[in-house]
Amino acid sequence: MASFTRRSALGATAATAILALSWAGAQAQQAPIKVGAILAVTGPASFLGDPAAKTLKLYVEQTNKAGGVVGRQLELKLYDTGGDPRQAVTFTRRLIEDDKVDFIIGASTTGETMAMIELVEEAKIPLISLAGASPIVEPVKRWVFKTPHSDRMAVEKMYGDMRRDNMTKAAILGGSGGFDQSCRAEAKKFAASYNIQIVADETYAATDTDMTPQLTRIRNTPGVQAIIGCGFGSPTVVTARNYKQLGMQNVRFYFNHGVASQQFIDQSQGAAEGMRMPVAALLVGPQLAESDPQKKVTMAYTAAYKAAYNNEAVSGFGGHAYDAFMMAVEAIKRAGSMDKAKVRDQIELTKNFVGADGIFNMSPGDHMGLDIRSFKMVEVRNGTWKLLY
Amino acid sequence: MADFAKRHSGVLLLALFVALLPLALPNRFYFDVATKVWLNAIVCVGLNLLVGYAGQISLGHAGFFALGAYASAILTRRFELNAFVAMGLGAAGTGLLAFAVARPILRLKGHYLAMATLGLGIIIFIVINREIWLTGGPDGTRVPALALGEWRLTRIEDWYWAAGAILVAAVALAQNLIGSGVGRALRALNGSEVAASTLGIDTARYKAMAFVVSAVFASLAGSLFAHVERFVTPAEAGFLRSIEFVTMVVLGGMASNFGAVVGAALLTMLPQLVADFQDYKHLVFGAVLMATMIFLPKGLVPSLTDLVRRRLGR
Amino acid sequence: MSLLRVENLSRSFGGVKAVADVSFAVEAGTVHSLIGPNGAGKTTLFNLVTGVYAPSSGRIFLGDTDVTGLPTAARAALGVQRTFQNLQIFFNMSAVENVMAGRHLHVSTGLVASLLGLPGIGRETAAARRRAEELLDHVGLAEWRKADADAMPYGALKRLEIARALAAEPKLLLLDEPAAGLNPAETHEIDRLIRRIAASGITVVLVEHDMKLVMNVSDHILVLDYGRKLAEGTAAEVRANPDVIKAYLGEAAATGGRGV
Amino acid sequence: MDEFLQFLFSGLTRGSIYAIVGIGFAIVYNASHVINFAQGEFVMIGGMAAVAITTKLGLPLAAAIPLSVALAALVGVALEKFAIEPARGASVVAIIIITIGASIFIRGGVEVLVGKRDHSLPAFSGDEPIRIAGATLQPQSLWVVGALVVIVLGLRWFFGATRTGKAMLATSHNRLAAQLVGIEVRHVLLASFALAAALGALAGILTAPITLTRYDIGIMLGLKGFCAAILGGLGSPYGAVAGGLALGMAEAMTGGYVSSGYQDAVAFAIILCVLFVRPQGLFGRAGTERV
Repeated sequence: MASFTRRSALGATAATAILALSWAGAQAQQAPIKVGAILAVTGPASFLGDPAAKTLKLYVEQTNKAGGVVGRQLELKLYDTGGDPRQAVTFTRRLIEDDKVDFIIGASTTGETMAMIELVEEAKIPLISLAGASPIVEPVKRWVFKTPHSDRMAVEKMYGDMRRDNMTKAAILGGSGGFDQSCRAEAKKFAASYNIQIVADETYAATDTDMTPQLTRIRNTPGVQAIIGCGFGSPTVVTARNYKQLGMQNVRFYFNHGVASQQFIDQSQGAAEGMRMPVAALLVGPQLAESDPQKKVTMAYTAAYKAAYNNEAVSGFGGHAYDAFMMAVEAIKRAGSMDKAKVRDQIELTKNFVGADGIFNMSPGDHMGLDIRSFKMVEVRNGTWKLLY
Repeated sequence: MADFAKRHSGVLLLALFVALLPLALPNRFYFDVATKVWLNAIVCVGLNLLVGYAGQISLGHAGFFALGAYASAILTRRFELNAFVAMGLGAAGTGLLAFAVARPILRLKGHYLAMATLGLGIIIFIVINREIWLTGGPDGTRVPALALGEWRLTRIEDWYWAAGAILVAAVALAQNLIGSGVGRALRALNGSEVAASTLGIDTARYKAMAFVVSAVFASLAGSLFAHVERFVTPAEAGFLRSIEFVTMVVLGGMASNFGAVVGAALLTMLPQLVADFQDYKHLVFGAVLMATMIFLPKGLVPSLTDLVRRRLGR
Repeated sequence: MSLLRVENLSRSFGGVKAVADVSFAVEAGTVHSLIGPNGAGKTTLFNLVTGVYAPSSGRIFLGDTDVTGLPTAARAALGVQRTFQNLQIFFNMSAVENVMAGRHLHVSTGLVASLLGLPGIGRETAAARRRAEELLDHVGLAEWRKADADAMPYGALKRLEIARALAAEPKLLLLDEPAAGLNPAETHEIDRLIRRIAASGITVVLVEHDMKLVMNVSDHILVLDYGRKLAEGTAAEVRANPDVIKAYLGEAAATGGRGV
Repeated sequence: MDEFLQFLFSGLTRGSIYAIVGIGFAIVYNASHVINFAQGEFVMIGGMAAVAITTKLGLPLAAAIPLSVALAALVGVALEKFAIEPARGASVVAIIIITIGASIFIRGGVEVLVGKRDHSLPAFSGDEPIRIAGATLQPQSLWVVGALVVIVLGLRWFFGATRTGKAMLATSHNRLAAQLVGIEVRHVLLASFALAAALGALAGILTAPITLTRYDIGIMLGLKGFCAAILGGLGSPYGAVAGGLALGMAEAMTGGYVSSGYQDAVAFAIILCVLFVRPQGLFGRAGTERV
């Protein structure tokens, strides 16, 4: 824009110069588009919120450098909830009433998102959640969207994999948060349709640092062939380690996509070997076929993130934020202005948007827009993700 | 009349402040923060009776606050009770619990008392976290709006007035109590427990009284808070929340009802002030706690009144 | 009938007998002194009588009521008041508030009425304040009425404790070394104050090292040594008792000065 | 039976950690009558510093351990010097808030300097589990339990045979008397904070391979350590050891046999019950107030 102004000023006729200047002046006066973000940057869910925050900062900056969206710059208003849904409510209110943002990305966790829904619906502001559980968009809420795959898909993917190897008896091990609970509920609900029997169900607290009591009980349950791990964060690492300590490798361990980060493998220090999980394509970007439509997007995001953040490994959670942000930007461009209702309509009309999580096709009946095909089943091998199918 | 004004000058001043403050509030978000200040202040005025006047520490009052909040949430949402009935039941239940544990707990002194109240608060916190079927677990639960028949209290500006009025009433009650024989008994047992008992003060009874009153204040504030926020999470019962309440009391100034209000105001606003430098917010918060306790151990209001008095005295 | 009767009272701390098998009676309307060297068990005896400590064995009667198992506050309600050797002033209150706290047994303490600040409570508080101010005048602290307790000198605090105890309108007043640390003029004041208190019909039990004061005001003296009763009687009898002279009074009596 | 053994191992490991943290509480309390709510943060500092030193500076673990312990001790000394000492004579509540402020401050500092992620250290001697009668034990657990034994023996020697140790003991019994016989009480206070911090840091390093470490793990560990110390009667390091082990066992058994959801509550429930019956803790002596 600056170059445009300069060129115009040097232009031939005074009339064009004045016209151009006044146009540029009007543009400069236009306030930036305010992007609200509610993320769990600290606290037990910080590994979700931290990469998401970094991703948003990175791409807001990039977008602004490239001239902004519909001629306006972007301004990021980011608040840290520490993972507490009540803080999410407080800060959402602040975003809406004090900062007057145009749309909101977040929150990181299911519980926080569920707490925010009523506020954004009332204020009629588009919200794109980065949390996993299906209740966020089922039933559909007019102003609420989400980018990660749902836990139902994760469960179905795991059950499908079990059936491939003729396994029928599973145990559930998970935490007590909203994401864990939702995953547990879906796992119980869909077990029968895959002919799978749930023979044990154990719970831990997010602060537990020793899962041997729970795992011992599962180990002593006769006939367990697989464990469905519902959870995220440090408890999953401890679980992996205790799983190895108790010598339970003859029972297959599935985790849901809440553990999809290199951090999980590194901190498990070998204990995660052989564990399986459904993940977004981003984590296995280099292993994707050249023909895969997501190849380009995932590689570009990975390169940009690593360059900006000291070679830090990418995680699926940063990918969710990337998809949310980009989808919103595309929608604003299509809407031609930052009119909240129009942008909401355009997000709902998103078709064939290629993101880090998959290819999104939103509709009035589906505010997530992913299907199970874009979920990849991977196994941990030699300290990295091995794409199975 | 003049006598009434003199005796209640502090309360009248507070009422005036509550009445005029909206002129300075730019938008609804600030009304929201001010409402939170009033609610926290109600807790602190009650807690100050126990900690400031009676000299008994409690590191578990967030537990009582959360009990009120969850009682309102659960009774109105699941059992569809009237919000005011739920609030009353919550306060009564919390008061009963406080009464049941008061005597054995308040027999303890110093760090043992700190440990026991802390333990009580944490147990409440853990129960709220674990009984997912009832409380919604770590992710909390939604709370219906405060309603009576057709009438619903939802606008934050209205809440500002409601909470403000209740705070003024709470301060007035606390001022009355402190000016009465009960108040002198509380302060006496703080000054010297043995001397108090030789004067015929049943110290166990008065400690329990302060404990129960403060628990009921906390529970009521918790109920109101739940209806304002329309959402509660177990974090309201957390250890850090308890610490926050005690710090508000100590920061504002122990044994001063108005100090409790000032402390609540400062500490409620602080997280909003530092929200913009989120990376450093813990650093700032910790430093503020340490610095005030080191440099103003008596708290703000008593330190300032001392200063003013010394100036005037000269 | 005696106002206070103590029977075979004993109390030991970790094997050391602070009070051993002590019996005595205090008649109403008298001034009764407990004397003996440091560690003789005088203060422990006060603590036992007021219920601050529980006895290892023995019984305590107020009138014909056995109060051995009663808590401190209940004994206060029966008319026992005391002061402390190590000051137990409410330093978080002003002088007049300290004395008003002493009115505790005579004001209503209903929680609801107090919270609501009902008019009756206000009237009582005003009355309590007037009575407290009178008592401050009575013990000679008129000038300190409005002072914060932590701003008052030691000698004034001694008298403040007495005023506070008097506010409770006791039948029996136990004074634990009221003259300790005071100069002769102040001690003289205390002497007169004790006489005035006794004259108003309050029974006084005094623990004091100042022998001149003790001999001046006491109707009856009990001598303790290592927790045991060594002797008792009038001032003259005790002064003449060979055991007392040998164990304790010897040099003090000889020199006529202050005791140990 | 193998189930019981498994829970026993779990309880022993946790209990040893609580015990070491509890010892820190007891040492500081003895010397200064301060309950240092920042004690849990030393555990965090130990683990996080060892992680930072091994990964960022590339030093071997053997060098990182003493460096981290020394760093924590330094923080402990700084805490005493700049936060506790200036507040001498303040009320119990004020001191409690100061140490809690310090713990939030330390947490915030580590959050900024090292980040918010979980970190972990490699196990000292491999992570091939040891099998005993059907139960399995991580070799690192043996390190933790062993460290506790060494610490207890070390403290016996320290308090029994060294001048500093004896000075600390004397100060805890009677501060004024200690001062009169020429003990520099200020140095004793500094030494006690340093020692407590060092022990906490050691616990943090030992457990990082088992439980992971993060900038905010100190809160819960601190509270559990406080429970252990109270259970043991506050002033007694050996009482804290017994208290810590008892709590660890109770937690593991509750988690295994009763309900895994309520293990965290066990410690606090026990504390309440014990204090109701014995207001001075399990091993504390009942004192009589002098009037």
